[in-house]
Amino acid sequence: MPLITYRDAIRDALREEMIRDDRVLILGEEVGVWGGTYAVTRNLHEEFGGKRVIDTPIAEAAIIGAAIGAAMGGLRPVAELMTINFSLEAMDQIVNNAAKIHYMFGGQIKVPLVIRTPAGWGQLGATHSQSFEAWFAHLPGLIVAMPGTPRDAKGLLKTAIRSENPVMFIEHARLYGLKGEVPEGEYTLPLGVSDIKRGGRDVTIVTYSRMLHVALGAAEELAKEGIECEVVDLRTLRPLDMGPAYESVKKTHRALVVEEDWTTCGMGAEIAARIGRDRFDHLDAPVERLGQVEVPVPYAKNLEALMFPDERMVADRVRKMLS
Amino acid sequence: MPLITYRDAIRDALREEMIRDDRVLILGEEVGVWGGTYAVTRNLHEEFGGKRVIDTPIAEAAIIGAAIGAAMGGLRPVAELMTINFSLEAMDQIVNNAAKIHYMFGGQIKVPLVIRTPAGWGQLGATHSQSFEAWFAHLPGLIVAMPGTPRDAKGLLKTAIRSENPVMFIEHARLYGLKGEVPEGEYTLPLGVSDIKRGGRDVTIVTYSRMLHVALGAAEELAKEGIECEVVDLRTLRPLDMGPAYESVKKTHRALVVEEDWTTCGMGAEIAARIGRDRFDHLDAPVERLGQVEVPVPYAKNLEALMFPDERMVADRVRKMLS
Amino acid sequence: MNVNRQEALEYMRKMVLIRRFEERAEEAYGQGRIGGFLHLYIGEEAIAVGAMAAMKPDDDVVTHYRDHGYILARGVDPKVVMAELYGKTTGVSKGKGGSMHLAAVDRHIWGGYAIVAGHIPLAVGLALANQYRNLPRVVTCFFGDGATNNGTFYSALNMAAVWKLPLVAIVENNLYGMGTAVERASAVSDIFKKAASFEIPAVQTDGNDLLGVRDTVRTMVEMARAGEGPQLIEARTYRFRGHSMGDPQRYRGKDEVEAAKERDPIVLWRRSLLESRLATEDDFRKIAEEVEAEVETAVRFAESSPDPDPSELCANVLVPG
Amino acid sequence: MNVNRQEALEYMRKMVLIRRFEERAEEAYGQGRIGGFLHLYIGEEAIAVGAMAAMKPDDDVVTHYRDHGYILARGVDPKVVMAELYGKTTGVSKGKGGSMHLAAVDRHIWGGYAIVAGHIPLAVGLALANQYRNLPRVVTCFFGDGATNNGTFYSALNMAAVWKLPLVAIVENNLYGMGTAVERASAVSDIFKKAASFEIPAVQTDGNDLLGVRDTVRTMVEMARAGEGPQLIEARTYRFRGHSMGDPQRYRGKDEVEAAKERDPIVLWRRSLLESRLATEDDFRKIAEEVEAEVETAVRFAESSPDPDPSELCANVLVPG
Ligand SMILES: Cc1ncc(C[n+]2csc(CCOP(=O)(O)OP(=O)(O)O)c2C)c(N)n1
Ligand SMILES: Cc1ncc(C[n+]2csc(CCOP(=O)(O)OP(=O)(O)O)c2C)c(N)n1
Ligand SMILES: [Mg+2]
Ligand SMILES: [Mg+2]
Repeated sequence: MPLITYRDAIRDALREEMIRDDRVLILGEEVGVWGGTYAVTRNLHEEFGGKRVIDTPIAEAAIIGAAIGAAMGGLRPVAELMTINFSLEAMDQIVNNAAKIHYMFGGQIKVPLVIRTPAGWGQLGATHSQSFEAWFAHLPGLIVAMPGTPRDAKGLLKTAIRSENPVMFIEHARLYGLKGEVPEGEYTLPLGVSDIKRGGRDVTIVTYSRMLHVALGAAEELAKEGIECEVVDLRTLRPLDMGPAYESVKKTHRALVVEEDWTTCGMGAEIAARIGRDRFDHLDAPVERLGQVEVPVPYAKNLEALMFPDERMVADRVRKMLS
Repeated sequence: MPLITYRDAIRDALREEMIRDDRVLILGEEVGVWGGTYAVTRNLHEEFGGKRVIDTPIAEAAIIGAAIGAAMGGLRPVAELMTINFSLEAMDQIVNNAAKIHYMFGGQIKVPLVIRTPAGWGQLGATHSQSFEAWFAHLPGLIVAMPGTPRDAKGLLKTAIRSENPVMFIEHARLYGLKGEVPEGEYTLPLGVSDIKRGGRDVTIVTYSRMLHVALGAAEELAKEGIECEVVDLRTLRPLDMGPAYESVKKTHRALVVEEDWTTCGMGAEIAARIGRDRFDHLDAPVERLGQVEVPVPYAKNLEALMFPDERMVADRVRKMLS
Repeated sequence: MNVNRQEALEYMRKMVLIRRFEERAEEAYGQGRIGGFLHLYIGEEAIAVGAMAAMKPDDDVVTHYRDHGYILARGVDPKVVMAELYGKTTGVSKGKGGSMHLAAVDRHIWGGYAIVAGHIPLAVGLALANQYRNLPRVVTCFFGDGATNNGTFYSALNMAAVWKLPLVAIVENNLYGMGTAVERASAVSDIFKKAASFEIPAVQTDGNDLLGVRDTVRTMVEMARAGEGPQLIEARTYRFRGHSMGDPQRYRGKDEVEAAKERDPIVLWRRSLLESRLATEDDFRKIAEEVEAEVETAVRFAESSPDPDPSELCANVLVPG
Repeated sequence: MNVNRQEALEYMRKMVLIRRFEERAEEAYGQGRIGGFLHLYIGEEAIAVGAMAAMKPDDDVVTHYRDHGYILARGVDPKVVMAELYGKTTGVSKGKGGSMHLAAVDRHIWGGYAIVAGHIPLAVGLALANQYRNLPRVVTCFFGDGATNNGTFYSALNMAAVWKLPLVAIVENNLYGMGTAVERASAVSDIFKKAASFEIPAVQTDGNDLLGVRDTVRTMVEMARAGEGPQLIEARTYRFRGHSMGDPQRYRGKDEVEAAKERDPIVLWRRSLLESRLATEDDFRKIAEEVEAEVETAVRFAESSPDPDPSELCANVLVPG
């Protein structure tokens, strides 16, 4: 299988779906002439023209609202929010329109919309380094995907674009350059199915997005010490497929959730609560969580480096859980 | 002690603080001439005038942003969001400004702001029946209070107004008419301290806001069967004081969280995850959660009645936990 | 008058239908049969009726929560509208939406929305879809004076203007947003002036003058259809009832309300039909009787319809598959 | 020219200081000593310098992320500003804010903000506080052309207009919001026209003409101080560098940028000082040398300052007590 980047995998998915279905269009800030601030939509404007790749004003509420309206009106818009931080400006549209219109009008209206947006950080400061996936995962009526590999990103995005439902598709700025194997030719992956990315018997690590790689790195390290971690990649956060994690815990009796977001009321809380309840009799130790330090993200590089879980921290926590 | 309503207790807190400190002002939609759509600010406009009780345009981002700016500039604004649903329009201001300005500028600026807003429902439909406390509790830099009784509401609101920090003060529309004992004369209650509202030995129920009363009602019922629930009222959701719940679980070995919000990534997830971890050895059964059915809130009365936990559902769950 | 007898009576019938429909809804609310918020359109009927008369039946409509008028003016059966207010399974939105969320997509009524100004971008998006698909449909979007102080109004219309979308924004300036008089909330009270920010055509019109509304809307809708981009209409009117049920109305005097009723759009239309001899008192009596029966039928239908099945609670969250 | 020699040289010194400061910051960014986003103001210096010269030292300033110019023009020591860009504990915001979040509250610089238009309501609130407290301070708020398409710009200024707050909004129209030319994003390209929605005084001015900016800002600030409510200034300018570091600038041609440089505000000011004989080449040489030394000192200071102590990570989340 060819090795391509997460960025290219996403672009390929967009391109293939745009070719396949002329109802698919892209809109967002700098998606066109600039080619996307993270270069995800590069060349699509040239290829498909300004009617299908639309640069918008800096007005996130209007962008998302217009994308919802366009979806209602028979198109299949893929709206890009330049970063997930700016979703805060469009929150009412996402929560009250995208996620509710199908229900509220008794099924009369469908909203086949994808909102693509990267989480991420890198000395960007407190307002530009956030990760709100747990907020979106809280909302009935929305599907939330957060892929960690090029293969998953491409397969899930294609499914998201074909879905009749609104999908928050959360990418990660620090993954765009990551290379991975992606099948040649057409394929899709189902939304709402978790995936075991590494087998193991000692501890179950449940994670997603960029933290998948941190977890895999830690697992690699730990393997040298004879500790075998099973790494479960959620991939979709709503609907949440706990099956593989539950199976895994039956075997390992120990679970650690690794997330990049603040832990309080985060994804890890939900996962820990579910495992704690549904695998109560299998647990030999409490479900642990590892996430962002609970402060706004500082600019200074040395402080920021303390903010997010890294391989060492994950490995240490696993060791502690086993000791 | 006099019996007064939750609404009057809040109004008294506002009034006393406005008399005490002329930097305190109120702003929001319909807080002035109308007297507040839930009549919380009734008569304050007459008493304090339009300079201190300010009607605003329907522009929540501007209201909250202006309140933050006013707080930076030396005032002590109490902004009212007519309902918590409209906080979605002000989300960027709350998250990126209110909660971060103190940190982001290295402590140079303080934001002594209170945002008062009711949660609640009652055939109001999907967009007007939400409860986002878990979202706010997710955010470092913010204090989140959600009182369930007139006494707590008054004492906590006074502390919130005097606090140097931004406080989301979440009320409940269906509690405004509730009467309860409120001390005569001046008193305040500390933010970040949970409270045991009923003692018991069999099951710990952790809850807050309106669900406190549902839990207490269920506890009453259960007591007739000899089941004694200890009911912990969190009162403040961030910072989250788990002390009383932890103590309680040592004794009961069983915990149920009751919330009005959707459970996925809600407060209950956090509480269950914490108890699951920090009281692992004391639990005889999994921590259970009871919350809103995970769908947008429908208008039809009969459907809406199925949405939220009631006394019967709480009692049933407790019985099941003990069986 | 640029109207024939048949049209004239039809307009009257629709205005009276909306009026009586709402009076009965008000009653039902008092009896606890309708719950939540109920925003009456009484006094503003000429706008919905005039606007619908100006549009083609497949021109799209997006509205705010004060939305009984539009769907009835479009000709949707009052039965299924009333049933929605009652929260019955026979309602347009299966009882899940209620008064604020009326939609009839088969009639291009894309819904009432309860978040002030939050629906305006949806209208922009629908117009974008129509433009993209080369459909000759115009989208009209209705909202109040208060909504024009919200940023979403502005950012959405700017976008529509830049993209030259076939959209007509119709601002019903009833002088208040809840209890706040327009001049206490908006730096300009003549709302149409706000269009200057987008350099789009905008006019102010008397919202109680049925024909004036119809002709203005027709002109603007056809301009939009001709590719001239978005248009804005400010229709000045007055809400005779409180904002919603249970509004103490401490923000305005009884006399102000009574004075405004002198310009009741139904009275005005009646007067001009009599003056122009397009209709007689008999016609009006007949309309009143027919409407009375129609509304009675609607109420009966709503009352006798079943509640939604409990299984509906979890249906329509996501499209299956 | 309505300027004396001392002022004239001081303005020049400040423009050159901002220019050289940013050129050095750009270098440091290339060396990886500054991270994240870095938005250069090069080409727009006359606005910050002209505006600060027009204001009183305790007039409040709220800005967006392209914010090096204002704080240096206000006279804050370049050392602590550079240290902030380096993320050092000696920085104005203790290294926690970085380039986009410069504040110096003791000098009434209330911060740079990175969310487009999100800071405009803060300025409204500060102005409300000043009005409430009867302080004779005016708030100026700086932002770009792109920000004026965002609803928050609109709802905030409407509020300021209704409340007649002492606020001057200064729009730096540099013709682009990132890569989007103003006419591709805004229905009106002459941004000052947007003030029509609020009926507030508004003017367009040449943002590269230092004295023009100063005098316009002075007029508007004094009107605001006199209780005439908010004012809007559109200062037209051009950004010589990319939007931030690493901007491929595929949205504009090199010639366009080169042509714009003909109107470099420093060159224009230099020319008018020479023409009016207020200054000589010697003066400029001296300024260049002094600024060079000052910036060198700032860089040294930043480089030799310590990183924030790890304990700082958890400080300042909440005010203790
Ligand atoms: C974002 C938001 N804020 C506040 C409200 C509460 N609210 C409902 S209607 C309304 C007044 C709207 O006034 P206007 O736009 O003039 O329309 P009218 O009701 O007069 O027809 C308000 C404040 C809301 N629904 N949404
Ligand atoms: C709400 C929001 N959306 C998008 C961005 C990303 N962004 C940063 S600056 C910018 C362009 C702003 O342009 P303009 O207002 O003209 O200011 P300029 O950078 O030209 O000075 C954009 C889109 C942001 N920071 N905030
Ligand atoms: Mg109105
Ligand atoms: Mg610009």
